[in-house]
Amino acid sequence: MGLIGSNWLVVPIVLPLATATLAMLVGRRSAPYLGLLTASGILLSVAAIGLTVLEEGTIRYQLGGWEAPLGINLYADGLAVFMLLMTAIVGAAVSAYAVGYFTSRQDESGRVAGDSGDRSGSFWVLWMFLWASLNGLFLSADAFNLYVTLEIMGLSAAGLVTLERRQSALSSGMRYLFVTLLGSLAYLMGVALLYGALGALDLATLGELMYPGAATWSALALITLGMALKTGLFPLHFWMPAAYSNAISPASALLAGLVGKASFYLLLRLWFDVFDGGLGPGPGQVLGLLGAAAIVWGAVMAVRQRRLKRLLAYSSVSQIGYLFVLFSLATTASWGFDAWSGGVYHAFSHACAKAAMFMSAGAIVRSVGHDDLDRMQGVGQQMPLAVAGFALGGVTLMGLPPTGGFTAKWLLVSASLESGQWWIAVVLLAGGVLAALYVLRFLNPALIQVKVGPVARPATQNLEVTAFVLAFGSFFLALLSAPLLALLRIGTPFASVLLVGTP
Amino acid sequence: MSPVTFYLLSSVGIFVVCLYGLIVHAHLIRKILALNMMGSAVFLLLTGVARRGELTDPVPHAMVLTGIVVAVSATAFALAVARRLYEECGRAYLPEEDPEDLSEEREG
Amino acid sequence: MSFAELLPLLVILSSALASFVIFFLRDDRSRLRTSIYLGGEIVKLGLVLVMLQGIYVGAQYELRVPLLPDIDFLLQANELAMLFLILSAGLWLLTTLYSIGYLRHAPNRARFFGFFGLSVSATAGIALSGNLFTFFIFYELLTLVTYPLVVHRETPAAMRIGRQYLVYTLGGGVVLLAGIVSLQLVAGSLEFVAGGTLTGDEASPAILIAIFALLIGGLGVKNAFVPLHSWLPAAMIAPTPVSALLHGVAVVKAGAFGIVRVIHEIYGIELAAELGVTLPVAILASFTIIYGSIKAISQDELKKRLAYSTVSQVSFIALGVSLVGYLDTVGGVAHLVHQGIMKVTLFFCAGVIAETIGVKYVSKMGGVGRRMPWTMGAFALGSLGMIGVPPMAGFVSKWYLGVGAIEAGQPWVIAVLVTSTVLNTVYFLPVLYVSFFGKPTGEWQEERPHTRFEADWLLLFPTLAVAGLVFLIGLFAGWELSPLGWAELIASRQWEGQFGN
Amino acid sequence: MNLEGLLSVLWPAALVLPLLLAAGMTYKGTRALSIALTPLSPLPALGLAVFGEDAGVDLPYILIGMSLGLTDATRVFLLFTALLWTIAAVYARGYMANDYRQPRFFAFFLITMTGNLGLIMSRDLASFYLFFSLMSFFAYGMVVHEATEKARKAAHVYLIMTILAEACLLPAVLITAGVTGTIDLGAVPAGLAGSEARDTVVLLATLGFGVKAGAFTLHLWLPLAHPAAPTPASAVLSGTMIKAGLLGWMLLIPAGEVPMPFWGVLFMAAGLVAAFYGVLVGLTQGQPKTILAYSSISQMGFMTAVLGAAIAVPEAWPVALFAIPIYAAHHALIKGALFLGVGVAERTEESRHRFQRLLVIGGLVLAALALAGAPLTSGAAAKDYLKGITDLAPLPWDNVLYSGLDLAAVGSTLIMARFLFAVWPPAGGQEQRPPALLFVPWLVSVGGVAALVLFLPETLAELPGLLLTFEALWPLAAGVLLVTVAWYLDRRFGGKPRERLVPAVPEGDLLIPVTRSLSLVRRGWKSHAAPSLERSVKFVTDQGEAYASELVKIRTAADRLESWAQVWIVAGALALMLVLTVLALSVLV
Repeated sequence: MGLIGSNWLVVPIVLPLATATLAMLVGRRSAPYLGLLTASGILLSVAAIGLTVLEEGTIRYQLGGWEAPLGINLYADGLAVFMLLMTAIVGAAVSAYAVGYFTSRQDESGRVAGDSGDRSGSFWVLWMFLWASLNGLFLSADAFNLYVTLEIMGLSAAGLVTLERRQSALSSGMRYLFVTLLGSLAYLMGVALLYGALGALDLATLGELMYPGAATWSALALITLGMALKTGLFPLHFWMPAAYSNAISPASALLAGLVGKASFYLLLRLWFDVFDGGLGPGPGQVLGLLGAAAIVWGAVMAVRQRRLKRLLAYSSVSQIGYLFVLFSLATTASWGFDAWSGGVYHAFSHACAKAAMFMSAGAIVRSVGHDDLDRMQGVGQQMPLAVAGFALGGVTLMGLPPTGGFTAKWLLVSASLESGQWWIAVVLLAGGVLAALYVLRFLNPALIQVKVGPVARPATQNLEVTAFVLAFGSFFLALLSAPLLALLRIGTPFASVLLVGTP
Repeated sequence: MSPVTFYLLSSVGIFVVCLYGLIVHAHLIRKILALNMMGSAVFLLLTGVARRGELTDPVPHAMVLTGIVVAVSATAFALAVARRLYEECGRAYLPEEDPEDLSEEREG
Repeated sequence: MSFAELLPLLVILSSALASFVIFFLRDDRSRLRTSIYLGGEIVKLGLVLVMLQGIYVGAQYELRVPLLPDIDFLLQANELAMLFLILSAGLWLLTTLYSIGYLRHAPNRARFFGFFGLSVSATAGIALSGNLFTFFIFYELLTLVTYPLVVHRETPAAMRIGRQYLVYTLGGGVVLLAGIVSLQLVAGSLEFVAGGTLTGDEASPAILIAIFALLIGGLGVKNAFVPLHSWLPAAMIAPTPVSALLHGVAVVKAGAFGIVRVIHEIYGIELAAELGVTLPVAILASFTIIYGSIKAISQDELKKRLAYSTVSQVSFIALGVSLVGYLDTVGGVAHLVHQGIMKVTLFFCAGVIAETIGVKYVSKMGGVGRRMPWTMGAFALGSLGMIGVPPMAGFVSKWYLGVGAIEAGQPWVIAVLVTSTVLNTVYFLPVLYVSFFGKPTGEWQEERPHTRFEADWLLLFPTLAVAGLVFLIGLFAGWELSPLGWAELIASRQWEGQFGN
Repeated sequence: MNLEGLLSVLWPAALVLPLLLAAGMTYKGTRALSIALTPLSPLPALGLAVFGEDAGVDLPYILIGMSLGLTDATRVFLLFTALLWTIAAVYARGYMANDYRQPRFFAFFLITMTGNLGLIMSRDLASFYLFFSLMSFFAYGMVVHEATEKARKAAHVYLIMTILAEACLLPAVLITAGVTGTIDLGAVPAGLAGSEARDTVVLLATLGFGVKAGAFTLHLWLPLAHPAAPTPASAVLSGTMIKAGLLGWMLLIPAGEVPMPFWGVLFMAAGLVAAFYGVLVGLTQGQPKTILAYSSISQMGFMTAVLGAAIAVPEAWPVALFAIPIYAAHHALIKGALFLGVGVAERTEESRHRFQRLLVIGGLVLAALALAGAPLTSGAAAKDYLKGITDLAPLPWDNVLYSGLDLAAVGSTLIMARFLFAVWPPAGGQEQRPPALLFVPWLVSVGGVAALVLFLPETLAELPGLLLTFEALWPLAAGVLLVTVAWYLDRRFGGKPRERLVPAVPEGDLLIPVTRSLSLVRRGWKSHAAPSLERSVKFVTDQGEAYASELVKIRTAADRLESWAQVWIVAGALALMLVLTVLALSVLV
């Protein structure tokens, strides 16, 4: 079992890579089917990995049998599986969405685009590369492999943004590319410093050898900078609204749902596995503070937007804040695991919800031909499913039960109160109300009835259904808290806390 | 000053200077160049690190090699995008603001 | 899973599933929709009755599913839960019949009935919650599923009000959540336990008081404590069945019910009294009672007047349970049902009048009593009940509250009761006077053709049924299965020994 | 079925039957039958009053546990109340025969009656309050029935006063139940006597029941409402319902348990003032029904004053418990006969039937004499019973009461004379007879008045001694003398002294200054308080607007900040700051 079980680890990386290559060859006709097939394959393999991890604990797999430091090691613990699962679910949904998205002849601005088939082919290639890099990133057990997957991820993501041949898409894609390259380089610099200081790349080894010193401090700072840039932590989110809103909607969904989470995961992984909680309480406080600021600032800016997709982008700025709050909460104290798992849970539920919302937004934009919030009247009449999907996703952002956002918020608030940092709890809770405000910023005009709705545009039934299903599924994520939290316990850096903390 | 320290310092110097360049130069090619140079700075550091012990450490070399591959492909991609941007809007600069952000004009 | 475990879940799901199916039916398939919906309702009512009988003879219904570390999703039926449950399930049936008549030709009926059923499910969940965590889940769900009903008309004004509604209720939810999380950290348990979960040793009194303030502050939004009440009159923009069942009963009661739970089954009346937190609640409730009544006087729009009356009346529940006495607790809990039925009656009447002859303002109600004597008769019963005229239901609550207040040594409450009675008279009697003795101000705006009855029978009959209930549950309050009798059962079984006597 | 079984059904039936008939008014098909049966509806209660001594029934499932029953005192109350309602019901059928609003009137009539009977029969606080408010509120429908401007105004005042009364009664009842821990009316006075809340309850009860009983200063509604209602309603309003207030006092005030000199004196003083005030104002009135209403105020003053003595001195309580019901019964029947007589006389005016006219005049005179306490009438005995208490009253008050009652009897004579002048049916006219449905019940009531003496709790042998006393005679004689003198003077000077001496007091007397001062307050509010309030509201809203514009400024500033952060240099600087901060903190902390 062990052999078969650990071999599963390769599948989520190799399978999309193979598909990407194949997709380049087969062309745009069959690429969607390949994509769907891959998606189901990945879902299956992730499920298998998940079950194995649940049963047997963490898995380590040496590619080709080479041991660290020379060989490439894959490592799956609860956190990695959790992220894989998130990626698989969102990825599968986006794949299904993309099939519908590219069969329609018109692009979002309503013009007939001659190259839409072309874009479809590129989309599948880029997306499969992206998926492979994401899975690789979650499973990598050494710092340099992480860099490689990070770069592949950044490049394919930037590619997805620039798929659209509009000036706005190109320029925001360009900007995104610079940012992501800069982030990767900062990360590589950090890794170089670490290697210089500790002489290892394997994460577990690095964690064991870690000592505070000039090199490790600098490495921490650089890696933090790189990941903060790539995740779009306030105030370094300057590239985000443009990139998210100008990309085509499936790409937006992937960027907002998954890519941001991957860089966050990387930071999380290094912070607690390697840097032992940020080498002291100070840096964590900075990130927590910025996270809290992001929650408020992002939400305020989201309310101020006039365009649907920009609103969603700023909402991501705000929601990312929730993730970073955990850095100031997760310490070795008894609430550490609560904070850590709360943040991770938030990543999961936000990924599903935000992807669903971008997908809904895409369907709406495609149907009405614009994403001007002030002209959304009658959309609710015309596209009830899309609006419902958006609303359900919005509920997750508000953090209401029974969405996953609620579990996350509960855990984070609980941790922040327990640690005595009640001001974080205030921000977290206020963020929920602010989220309601920006969700309503769309729903309010959209639900207003008009005598004659916007002229009927291409059928977007499939897009709406996909978005709705994802939103509806993620709506009940809180009900899965018990098994998912059990999964997260496997191999968590807070194992010691758990033994003491919970009965 | 040991050679390692020298490499380290010069690498950091190059990294910072190029970072400055990336930020202040508007022209896309300059930005791409700056990024490339930053990459080189990191490679410099890695090669320096490899010389730290008695024996030359092969791992950083492998990393540099991989890094160069990545840098090459990233540069190629960046150049392609820059070229397409130039074709689409006739300039090789990034607008400081998202053009669709605050524009009053609306599609319709 | 045994039947006893499953039953609470089934009670919640029976309405939820029916509603869910309805979402996917086309709007014009009204016969199928109605049969599914009514089927769900009858199943639910049947289950509730089975459960009621079981509880009466002492059976246990409990469903426990672990959800978060140390926190379970817990559904638990007990006497108090049944009181709220039977109220919501019973009134739901009547309100549904009424809604069918009310929305006969309106668009978006599938959505309306769907969310309506979900709201009732959420209310059932609130009733059956066995701990604050579960309570909160359903509490927030109720907020969510009532939002589409508030904005059902989909006009810009409705949307604006919907936004206000959501911000208020979510804001309250946030505060409540803060309170619940803190409580979990302090006490380690959120379960509703007769006599209170807390012993008072968990933390310093200051912290316990702060948590109490958070909990009551959060619940106070839905309970419409002044100054957190302004969403309620605004929400009257919703269709009348919504105003009647949800804003007259379910939503505000969710807050009131939560307050009952917190005071009696989280803190326990003794600890609460010891901490000195009950008096502020009582004062807040009293202030709300009087303020709401005063505001009601100046409202010309009938539904607004009723809304402010709700603001005022709901706080009697909080007042009753915060007075630390046996009798006023009974009165407060009984008022939970009494106020619900009375308010539904009044809203139904307002709806019938508005639908049949297009009259929405008190000043234009001259002659309505002659045109629609049955409806106005029902309105008279409801409003006399609100005033507290015996033998209507409202009198019984006021009696228990007043006598209990004296027994508990809080004579000032009598002044509140009397002031409220006078103010209620001032804002209800003119309505009756104008409609029975006033002259019509002109042609009715949009009169529906006069059928065999004075209004659509689907509107009229439920109205008369609830009006009859207002009278009967007051008249037969002494019967042991009346709301009052049940409230006494609750107080004696669940909270026995908490009171000094 | 034996008598007991029959009785136990009769108790609830006495209350349910009229309600059923009232419900019958709502449906066309049963309307006629219900109206026809209305006169029968008080009969069960009447039967209970006659046969139902010491019996009772408990209905624990009603309200808070209803308990019905009778004591000696309430039995008398029930007796005359049921009787008068029966008579009024028959009369009303005739009176209302041509009124299309008949069903509505009878519905209110029946429910009010239920309240009136029920409050006498109830033996627990809650039911008492229930029936009392039932009666109070539904009487509104009878007062307003004519729907004239006058009736509306009267009903309006009535309603406001009733609400105020309820506002006093509700707390009184609640506090009583709270402090005594019981709702049994038999146990309430004892429980209340020793409690701290006694004075509060007494105060509230005084005010609350005082409105119904027409106590001085609380009587504002009475001279308006009693005349405004249709005649049968006036009869029961003035005859029986007014006594409900009295009964309330007797039940709730713990007289006979502890001496309460303060309250006793208050009652005595207020009663005497009312006795004279009613007469004085009544004399100035022209409408016969208004005169009767003022007479009622005056007569209630008698009873109030005597009750006051019993409140002050517990020893007087048993006597009062005996005397007051009898006086109440006496007054109720007479007032009923007088009011109904007004209606009969109105319709007899233009009749040529001499006999009938004589009969009407005779009956009215008889009733008037009885009210004035003339010898050989029940009035003489009733007043004698009342005087029996005065001996027991505390010191200065025994004499004051004694002579007060006599003087007031003079007043009664005067006001009855005034009434007779007002109502005197003119001779001659057309051929028209009052319908039998008016005439017969009135005759019965007059007969009742005459026969009342026979039912006094005395043996026949003692009656003459009781009824033929000088004490009974002299006030009457004095009154008649005064009337004659006044009449002579009036004739002599052609009515001028009357115009000059007798000020025209408007109906509702004290109500006028009260409403004036209220409107003054309102005007003051409108001219002074309201503008300043508006100003302050405007100030607040202005502040709000200023705040809002500030908010807009902040918002645009936020927008600018956000776009500024998108500039590369700024972003770079921010990134650098982040690195440095993390570095610094990881080093330092």
